[in-house]
Amino acid sequence: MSTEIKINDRTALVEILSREGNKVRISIDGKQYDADVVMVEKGVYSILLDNRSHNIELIHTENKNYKLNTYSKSYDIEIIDAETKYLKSRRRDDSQEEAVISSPMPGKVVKILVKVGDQVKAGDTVVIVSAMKMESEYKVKKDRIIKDIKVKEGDTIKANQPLVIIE
Amino acid sequence: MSTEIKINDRTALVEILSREGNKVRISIDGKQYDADVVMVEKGVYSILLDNRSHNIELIHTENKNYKLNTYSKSYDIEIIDAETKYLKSRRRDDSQEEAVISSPMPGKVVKILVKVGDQVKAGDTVVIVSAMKMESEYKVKKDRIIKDIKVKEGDTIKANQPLVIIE
Amino acid sequence: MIKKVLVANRGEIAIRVMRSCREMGITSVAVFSEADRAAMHVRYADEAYFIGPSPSSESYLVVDKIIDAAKQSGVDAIHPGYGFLSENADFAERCKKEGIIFIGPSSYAIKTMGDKLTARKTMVNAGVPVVPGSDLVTDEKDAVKKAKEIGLPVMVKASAGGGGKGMRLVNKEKDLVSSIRAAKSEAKASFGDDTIYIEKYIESPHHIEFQILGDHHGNVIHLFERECSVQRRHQKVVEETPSPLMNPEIREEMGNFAVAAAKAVNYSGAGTIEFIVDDKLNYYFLEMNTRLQVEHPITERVVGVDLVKEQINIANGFELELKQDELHQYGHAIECRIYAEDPEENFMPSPGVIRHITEPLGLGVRHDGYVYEGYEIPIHYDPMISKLVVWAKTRQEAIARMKRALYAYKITGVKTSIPFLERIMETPDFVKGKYNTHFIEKNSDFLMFPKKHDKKIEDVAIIAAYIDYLDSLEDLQASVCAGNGKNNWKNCQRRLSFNRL
Amino acid sequence: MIKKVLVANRGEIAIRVMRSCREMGITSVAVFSEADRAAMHVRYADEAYFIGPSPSSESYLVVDKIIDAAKQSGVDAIHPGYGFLSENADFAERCKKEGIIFIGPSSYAIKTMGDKLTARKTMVNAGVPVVPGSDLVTDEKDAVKKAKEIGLPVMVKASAGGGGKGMRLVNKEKDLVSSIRAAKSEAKASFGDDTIYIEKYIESPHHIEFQILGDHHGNVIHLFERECSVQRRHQKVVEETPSPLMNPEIREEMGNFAVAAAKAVNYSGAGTIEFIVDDKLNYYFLEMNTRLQVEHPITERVVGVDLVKEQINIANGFELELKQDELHQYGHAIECRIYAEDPEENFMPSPGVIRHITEPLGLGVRHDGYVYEGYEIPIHYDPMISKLVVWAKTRQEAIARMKRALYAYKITGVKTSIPFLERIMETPDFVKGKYNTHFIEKNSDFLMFPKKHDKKIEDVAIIAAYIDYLDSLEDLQASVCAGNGKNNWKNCQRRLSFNRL
Repeated sequence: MSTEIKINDRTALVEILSREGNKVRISIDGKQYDADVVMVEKGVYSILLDNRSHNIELIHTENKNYKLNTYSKSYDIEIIDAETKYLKSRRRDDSQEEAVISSPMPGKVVKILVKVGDQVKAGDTVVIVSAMKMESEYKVKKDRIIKDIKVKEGDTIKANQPLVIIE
Repeated sequence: MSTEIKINDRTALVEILSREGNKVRISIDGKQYDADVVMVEKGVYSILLDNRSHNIELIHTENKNYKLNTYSKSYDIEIIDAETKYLKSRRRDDSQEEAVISSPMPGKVVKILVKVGDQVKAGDTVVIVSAMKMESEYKVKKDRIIKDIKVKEGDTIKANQPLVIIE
Repeated sequence: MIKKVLVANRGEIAIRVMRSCREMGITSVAVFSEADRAAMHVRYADEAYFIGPSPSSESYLVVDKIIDAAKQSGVDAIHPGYGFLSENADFAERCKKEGIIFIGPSSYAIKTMGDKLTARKTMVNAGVPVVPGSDLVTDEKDAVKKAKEIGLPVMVKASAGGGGKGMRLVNKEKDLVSSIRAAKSEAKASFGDDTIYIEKYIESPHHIEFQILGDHHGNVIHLFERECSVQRRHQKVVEETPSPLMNPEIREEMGNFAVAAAKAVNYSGAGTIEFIVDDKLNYYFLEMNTRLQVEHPITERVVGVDLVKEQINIANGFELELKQDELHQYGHAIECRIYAEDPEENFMPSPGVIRHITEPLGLGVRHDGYVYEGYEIPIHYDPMISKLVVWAKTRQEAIARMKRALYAYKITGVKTSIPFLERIMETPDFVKGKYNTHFIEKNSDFLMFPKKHDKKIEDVAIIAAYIDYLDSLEDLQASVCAGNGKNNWKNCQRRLSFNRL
Repeated sequence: MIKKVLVANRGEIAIRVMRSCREMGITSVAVFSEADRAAMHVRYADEAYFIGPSPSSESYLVVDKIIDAAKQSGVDAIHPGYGFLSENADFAERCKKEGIIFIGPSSYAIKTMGDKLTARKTMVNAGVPVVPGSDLVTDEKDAVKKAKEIGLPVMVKASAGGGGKGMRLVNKEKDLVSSIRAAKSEAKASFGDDTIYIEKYIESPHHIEFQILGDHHGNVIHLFERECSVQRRHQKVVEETPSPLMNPEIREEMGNFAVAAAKAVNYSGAGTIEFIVDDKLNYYFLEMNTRLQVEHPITERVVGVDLVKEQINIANGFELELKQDELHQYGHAIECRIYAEDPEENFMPSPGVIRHITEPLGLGVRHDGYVYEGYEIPIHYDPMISKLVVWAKTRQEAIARMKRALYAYKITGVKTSIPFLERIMETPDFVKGKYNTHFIEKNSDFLMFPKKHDKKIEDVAIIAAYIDYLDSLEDLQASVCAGNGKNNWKNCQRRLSFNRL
């Protein structure tokens, strides 16, 4: 049985053909590999493929998502198994979902420049977040109305936490 | 409620008086301590006591037993809670239990010099174990009869695994 | 004799100072904010004192709290590290009043060198070259005259200026008058003041600094230069010594001026004289840093000294044992600063939990860091994780060694500048040693150019992720303890207990 | 030009060799046994080849398997490291036949120096001093005469001897005859052969070795000495350079003899001439190690060379760039070998899983290791975990630095020799630099003396264990998923999933 795996922008079709101990025969988009796969440390894999030694470090971020480093590059990977597919199919294709302003970095809310009900213009700064001595301004891309504000000045926030809801 | 804790040869009476976050008030053999206790890494504790910074590394070996390193010394610690006490009280005080020869180091069985039924004399070597290029001989302390042999030559053994049973 | 030292800092520098203390048999005392209870400097110290909330303005920067901790712990001296209170003249003065040795220069030296104008005047009086420039002028003719005296190109700057406003670069004499007028009118419009001054514009500027040490007996020596021109947003990224630009004659000249600069303020302790240097090796005093620098290890390695020990010995009132004519630069050292930031996302800070770390080791590698597996890098402080310092006999070998060390240095959980630093080590301008402070800007295309796509590596990544997914699925199934049989329940407990180990 | 190298070894030395390969742009190939699939040298290499079962006699020592891997991977050269096949003349010869460069000396040099008697004769011919001794004698009067010629004290040794049998130390002339008789009769009884020989007994012996490098063009240089007298069961424990015993004149003499010794066998590559030296600085050739030594890093640090790079350059046929009169010893370096063994249990080997490791870092510290958290040290190989190397300007500072590094070096899961090494650094004889190969025996009381009992530390240990116990109890209770409600079950799953992260 094949599984779809999304790696950055590519979606690959993956199937385990056989597995015995750390010896794995696997097909990726029709190409067959014989790999020797060992988890040597928590989240660190040593993979021998045609005698080449590869070191992969991965973090299981959420659900079936991984962040993964090889020597040369970082990847985002998602395993799209039956369950994921089912959940994705159920998700309404609603492009009019409410928009959320969030910060990709954790930090502290330095300033909130709007209040609920404000009409803001494209490019207006809504919130300023600071981390490690660096401030980042988060702006709206289009003219919007502020629907809700989820944090207050001085709050410590996690990465990608909703800060301001706009519509 | 106090708990008995065995540390090397000493048994201490320990009671948590209060605990809030990492601030612990604890009584050990009647002496009261206010300690700031944080597990900083898996199995590594940072303890501040009267502003002294202590680093303790511990391994949970089995049941309620710990091996523990401070800078200056190693300790074996056992938590003797109600359950342990109960189990200990049930254990028959039977000093005539069958004797077991084992190796405190893991390794490989190089040679077994006896067979079941053999009569051996005090000081006779029963089994030779090798690890890391070093061989260790295990002898009987008194005249004995070999009751059972649990391993064979070439076997890889764990530390303290029963090798030869004598009576 | 100093027997106990409070280190009024955190992170790698706090640990670095404590290491030297330990070697000298000195007890070290840490201070920590709320965010830093589990920080390595607290674990490494002999004693540790809590000094307040996480923001440094409420903890590491509060003089009274530091002094309180110093008194409680009964230390003889305070080492300020770099940043925080290290260049605070009032703090140095306060220590003195409290009878605690401040491991650094006098508050007079800090104050004099801390004010740019006073520092410039002091240097001029001491005969140290400064960037040629005029006093403040309002009259247009005066301005033109001054500009010609200084020699083109010049920068015309508004006295009240800032943010590039009222600033004009003049390359040709024919543009002089119009530029001065434009600068003046812009300054007037922006700041309501059309006073301007004129400064020589340094083309291809290099940032080269000299390490100095002075004792309480009037001895001052320099420990040669550090090349710090690889900068991003005025933040140093890579430093090396010797500077590829330098030659022995200029080195001696600049070293002598560095000593003269320090003597001009009766400097004691470790300090750094920063120069701006052009391609023709004209050099001008820029400023003095009256503390230990982040990049001090490259000097330690090439000259063979422990600068923190020297600082403590000086604070003890000892005479310098190092003599200028016995000092030599031996081999080549490079430092890379490792930041928790995402080079692919415009260097956005990346605080978070360190999931896994492999530190580079081996011949010629020094690593000064403070993070560990499971440690959460707080949002409150500087994003620098560690400093990777390599030494080799030649510059070429040092670059190869740095590449090897960066290759082996792995951190997961937070993004770091490691890939960016690897790219710097491969940039032809850097490899040739032909670079100035415009290096990163000039080479941004090369530095940001993504590494070539390798489909096979991508497939290897897929294998790792998929196997991990399958194995954790299996673990989960094995661990789900729906719990209807006694046996099953026991297994569950055992597994949980095992997981905890 | 060597572009790809197979490293026929494991552990720290394999990684150390690969590091230099990486700096030289050379592709490195690892070989591994069953036990070593997850070993660091496999992870660090560019390529890796499986060569058989865990016992080294079935993998790392099997010439055919190494050669197979070399051919499969298409390497230009093989680096043997130390141990295993590094001093196997047949292996060197085989490499030559297969057209693979052996990074080491010729099989002739290995063979000549590998046989003690041949080596001794070669040295005598080359004018290198050897321990004075007789040829084999059977006649009692001859023996007495020889003994007097050599000068007391002497050792009378059975030619066929071993294990101390037929061996007599003679201090006084009056005991000479009786001792010779006793030795002869014991030899006769034990080995059926009463042939004996007589050798000068070296009192207070020091083990001092000289690093040499020779190229294919007849150039040989020495890189000064290493003092290796701190030994336990003839195993080196601590090494340092310069030797505290040495003076410049003797150093030059011995260095010249080391060069002469190497030239006598047309030596090429890196090698070591071991001398036995008495308190009066009389020195005698002991043996030559025709490979890289475990303790080579202290020479690298003090002389400023990368010996593996030198080896590879020599193997490439390049002429040595280093010139004898340009080489200097700078500062002082000490190496401690960290073994997985329990000093409190008669140094019993302690293989097992590394639960936690904190490596010492910072100024002047080099750490060459190979274990990592979660790695299981196998039972099949040498118990050495890593080598801790420090450098400082003076010997005294180097000792302080080593103590600081050992203090910060933490390993849990296996027992290590770290506490024993810390004790050595505190032993007055070591601190004064007054020691010989009897050091550990002589100071065994001090070295084994338990650290003083500190009840407060014991109580801190109790606190840590009890809190850990209580917290894991709580975790367990929260995780026990008796599973009668759906909610509960979900929580359980989430926790398991979280535990895995």
